Amino acid sequence: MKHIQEVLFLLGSLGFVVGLKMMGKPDSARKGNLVAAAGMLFAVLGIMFFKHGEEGIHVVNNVGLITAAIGIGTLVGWLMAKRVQMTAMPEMVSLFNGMGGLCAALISLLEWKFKGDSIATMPAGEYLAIIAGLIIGTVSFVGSIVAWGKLSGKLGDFRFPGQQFINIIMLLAIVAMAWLNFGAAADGNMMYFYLVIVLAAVYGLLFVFPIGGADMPVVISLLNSFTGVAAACGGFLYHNNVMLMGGVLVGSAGTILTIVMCKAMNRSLTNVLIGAVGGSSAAASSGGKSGGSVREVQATDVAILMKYAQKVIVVPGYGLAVAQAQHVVHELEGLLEAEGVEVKYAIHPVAGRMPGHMNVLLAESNVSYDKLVEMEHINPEFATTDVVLVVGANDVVNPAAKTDPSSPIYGMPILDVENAKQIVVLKRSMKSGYAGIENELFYNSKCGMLFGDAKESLQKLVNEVKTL
Amino acid sequence: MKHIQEVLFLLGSLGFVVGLKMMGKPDSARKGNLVAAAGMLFAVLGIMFFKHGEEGIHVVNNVGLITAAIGIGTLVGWLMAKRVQMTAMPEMVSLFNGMGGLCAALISLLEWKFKGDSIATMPAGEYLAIIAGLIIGTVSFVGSIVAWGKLSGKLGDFRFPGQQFINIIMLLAIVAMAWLNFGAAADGNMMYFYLVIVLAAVYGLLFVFPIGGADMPVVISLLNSFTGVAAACGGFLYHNNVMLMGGVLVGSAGTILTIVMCKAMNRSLTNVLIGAVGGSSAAASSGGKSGGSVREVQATDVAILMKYAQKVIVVPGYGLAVAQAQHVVHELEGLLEAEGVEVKYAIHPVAGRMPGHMNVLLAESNVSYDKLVEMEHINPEFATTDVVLVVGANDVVNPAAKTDPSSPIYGMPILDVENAKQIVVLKRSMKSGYAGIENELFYNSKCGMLFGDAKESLQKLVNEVKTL
Amino acid sequence: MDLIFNFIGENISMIYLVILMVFVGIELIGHVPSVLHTPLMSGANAIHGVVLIGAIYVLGHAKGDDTFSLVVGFIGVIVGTLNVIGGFVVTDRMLEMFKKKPGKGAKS
Amino acid sequence: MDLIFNFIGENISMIYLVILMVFVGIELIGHVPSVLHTPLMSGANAIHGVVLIGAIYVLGHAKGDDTFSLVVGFIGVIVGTLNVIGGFVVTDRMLEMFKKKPGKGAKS
Ligand SMILES: NC(=O)c1ccc[n+]([C@@H]2O[C@H](COP(=O)([O-])OP(=O)(O)OC[C@H]3O[C@@H](n4cnc5c(N)ncnc54)[C@H](OP(=O)(O)O)[C@@H]3O)[C@@H](O)[C@H]2O)c1
Ligand SMILES: NC(=O)c1ccc[n+]([C@@H]2O[C@H](COP(=O)([O-])OP(=O)(O)OC[C@H]3O[C@@H](n4cnc5c(N)ncnc54)[C@H](OP(=O)(O)O)[C@@H]3O)[C@@H](O)[C@H]2O)c1
Repeated sequence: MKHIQEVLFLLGSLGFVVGLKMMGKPDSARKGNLVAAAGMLFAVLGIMFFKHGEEGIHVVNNVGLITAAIGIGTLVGWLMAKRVQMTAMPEMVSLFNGMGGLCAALISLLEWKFKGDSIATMPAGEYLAIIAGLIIGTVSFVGSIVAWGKLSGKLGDFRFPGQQFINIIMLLAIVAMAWLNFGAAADGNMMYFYLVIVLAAVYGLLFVFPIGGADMPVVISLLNSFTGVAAACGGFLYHNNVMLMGGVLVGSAGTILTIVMCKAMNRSLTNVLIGAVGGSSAAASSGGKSGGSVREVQATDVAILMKYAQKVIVVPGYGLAVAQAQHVVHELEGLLEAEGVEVKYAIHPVAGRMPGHMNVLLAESNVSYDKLVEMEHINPEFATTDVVLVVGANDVVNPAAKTDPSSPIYGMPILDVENAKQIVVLKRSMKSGYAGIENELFYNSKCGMLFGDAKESLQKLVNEVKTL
Repeated sequence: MKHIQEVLFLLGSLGFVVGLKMMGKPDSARKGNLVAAAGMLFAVLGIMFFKHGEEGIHVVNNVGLITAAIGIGTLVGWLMAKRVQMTAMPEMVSLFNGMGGLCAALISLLEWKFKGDSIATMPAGEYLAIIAGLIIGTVSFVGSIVAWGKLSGKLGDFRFPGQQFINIIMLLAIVAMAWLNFGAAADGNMMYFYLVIVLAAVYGLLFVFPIGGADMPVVISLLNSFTGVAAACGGFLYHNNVMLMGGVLVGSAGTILTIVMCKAMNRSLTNVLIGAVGGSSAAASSGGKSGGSVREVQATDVAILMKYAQKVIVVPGYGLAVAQAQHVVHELEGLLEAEGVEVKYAIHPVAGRMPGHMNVLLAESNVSYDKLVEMEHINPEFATTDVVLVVGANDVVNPAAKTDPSSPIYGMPILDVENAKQIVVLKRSMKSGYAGIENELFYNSKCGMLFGDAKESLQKLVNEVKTL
Repeated sequence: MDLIFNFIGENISMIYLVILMVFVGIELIGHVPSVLHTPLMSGANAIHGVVLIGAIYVLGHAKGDDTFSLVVGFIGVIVGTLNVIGGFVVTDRMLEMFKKKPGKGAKS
Repeated sequence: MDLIFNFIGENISMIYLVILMVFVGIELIGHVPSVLHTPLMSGANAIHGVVLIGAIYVLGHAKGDDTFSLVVGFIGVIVGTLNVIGGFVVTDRMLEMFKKKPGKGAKS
């Protein structure tokens, strides 16, 4: 039974691959997550209890300490993950991602210390794995914490002139320090090593800070794949296949996922990172400057309109998530259906702040899955729709994407709500959405604005429909 | 530069994976084939000229002999591949596949001889690789040759009672002999080794012989993946990564391809292998027994019908390939288009005898790619079509697939030609097609039969359209 | 050049693994419906928690009197576990919402 | 049991390679339009011609006075080359026919 550890690691790697594959299909997704978790369990058992040694297989040192640490981590992680609000999940993912990055950096730190005198004779590959794990782990850690802070509203945007230039300089500086360290460390000079850590941390800050809060999901996905690469470095260092496999798998899958997310917003990754759009969203108080005038409507009117409609389509957006209005909208849907009105939801692929945001949100309130219709399928239906209720959505219904080539969202596919007979928009003000641009739709003669927090407005509608 | 061979093998493996991926998209398919071929070149260069040895890197022994053999193989292979008729390509693939199987078997044979006295101390894994390569290679070789003989009409079908049972016994016998051989060979007893070879060859015969000639493409695809596995055994034996990668890749891709091919015919792999349908195709002279009567038509009438039609859809089938009528049908298409008739081709996924058979065939005669319409897209169009010209197709237009649950093709999607105003079928007799079953369509009152070889009939139609 | 060839030669099987795994990752994600992208990101996040294995390894090899290493390793194992457990639990919660039989809207 | 564990332990990196490659093969073929199945089969046929490497290896290690091995090896290299060259050329000829820009009909 000498090779039991290898077999457990093999099972672990298999669990990751098969689990991720299963997560790619709605039917098997949840089981896939469990399969991946089982893979992790195998890997942990393998490393703790089946260490190869001269006297055969035994348990690692400090097993009590390790068990205690795992216990603490499990308890805290479990509670955090169970307690978090559905809408706060993206920042939670970011936080956990940061923990992984920190873990990778700490490993490199200790490994460097352990190597001690043998640094001078270290093969280049090994040094590369240690230092890359350190740098990438640190960037991922600091970057994820910043992203978490931004998403949970603790940190604002922050831009400075020449930021791209500075970032490139920073990167070069990190590489230079890492290079110098290789030579210097052999003489016991640790200065460059510490410099690498500090510079990587600063780079993580500078890299994520200027990007608009709304672009954070993309950034998190990218940092996710960074952490994967950092884990792979560890796997390479220890010739540990399960770390290598898991890390590389996440590194590659995460990168593809990032690209796919950008594509769905009709933007390139560089565009997101340089922050051409995202950054301006905070400063977008330019609303209301447009030529035409908007028509404000009252909840009572909207309630009548909907109650006597044949077909109503709800267009949920980021505002629905902010207002936590998913339950009220479901209640409204039930009332209308009871009156014989056909109600559907139009799901734009990038509505909200993460892909599938609206599905997740509405599923939470038990909206039936087949009422959620994807963009391509619902677009032809607007022409036969009496009322479109736009709840906290903005960019995804902005006709500028089709008509104005100078618009930053030009070319992004949108929901053709202007084909419907009546449009009602629920939002708090005339402020713009994520892309920070005007929306002509609000000045459309068919369009009425119901100002106020989405949850409150919907609650009013519910009450009106009930009492009518 | 000690590791140049490894690097070349790595490039080779990459070439295979990337090449196969590119072959999966119509735009890049041809380049993908070249990429895979380049990978092969790297692998060959690596093994011949960059052998690791005690005195560094050098050329293998017998390099003159090897070069000569490669020269002969290249010349013969090139000529055969260039000369072969488009319609004879499946049997050519089968023949080349058999060569690969033979090669794998010969390697195992020699390796066994080289091992000589060290057989007694051989690790189980190594023995497994040698003997599996021998068995699978032999089965693949013999089976491919039989498939080739059948497809090129040199060999007929041959069935015997209890064939499944005998096949299983054979398999068990092979495993038993291989097991006994492991013990016996150490004492210099080679009897079991030879028995393994003979039994594997017989198994290859018995396995493929009873399967109907028309099912050969599926069998070839399966034998293809067998050869891949045999190559992988060699890779395992020599710790040669490029052989391992290439072999496993083909083994897995080939298996999936086989399953996909069966699915497209609405049959399971076991069903194909046991030969439930294929075998009866030869004995299918039961045609003409059906109740109704058929209406025979003349070329002149059909020509008039088509010339004054608005829209004609051609349904090509296996008979078009047999008659080599792809050029004439293209000529007819040109004449009709010149008369203002809209002409399209309806491509059923399993028309002919291999997937994509019709595309390949019609592309050969330069039919424009966007005139070839796949089943799902063309089916709704039949209702607005004046004349459907069924050229040597039978099963793919058999309504029994939809109406008769007892039919062997029940459940297979078919082309809904009976929705058209007029149907004309070009075939030589009332004989059935591949599935060996009656076709109600021929007795449909809208359907006329133009008997004769497809090429001759089409030529007549061309002449008539010209002179009309 | 020599350095690179040596590096490749010495780590050849890891390089194969890395390349193949990159392919697997790309192929797995390339064909996934967009609805699942967020849970998938979260699931991938949990999987890279495998870095925990490395933390256990270093803590498991630290000497009993090397307090610095013990403390750093201890923290490493805690944060690694946070990544793993938090990641899988959050993903499970997200996917729980897809439990209903997906209808027409779930396609593509 | 011990035998199996030992086998796995000793050949662990090859086993990883095999498993990953199986995944790659499945994923690559699973999403291919049916039109390309025949050329793909032919292309795969050419790729397993890599068995030629093994034939070159054995012939390249045969002793100069071992006629039997030289003859068998020689035949092995010839048939292996047939597989490779014939396979790639036939595939190329098949794919040549797809050179036109694929239109609507090529999808799905
Ligand atoms: N899904 C993704 O993966 C992803 C990732 C990153 C970026 N994005 C981007 O995010 C945007 C998504 O478009 P979207 O239409 O969903 O959102 P949006 O364009 O950001 O608009 C959201 C609107 O909701 C309103 N709102 C905010 N809080 C509200 C509340 N409590 N009650 C009512 N209304 C509220 C805001 O207006 P008021 O302030 O006036 O209320 C705002 O105009 C796209 O531009 C997309 O490219 C998407
Ligand atoms: N594509 C694949 O991958 C694949 C693989 C294996 C099996 N199959 C099976 O093959 C069948 C394909 O259907 P299909 O409709 O294309 O073909 P089919 O059902 O086999 O019918 C072909 C017809 O062509 C006629 N024919 C033969 N030679 C001819 C000639 N020289 N001139 C005119 N007609 C000629 C034959 O009738 P006469 O003898 O009366 O002329 C025969 O009825 C399906 O059952 C499918 O499942 C397909």
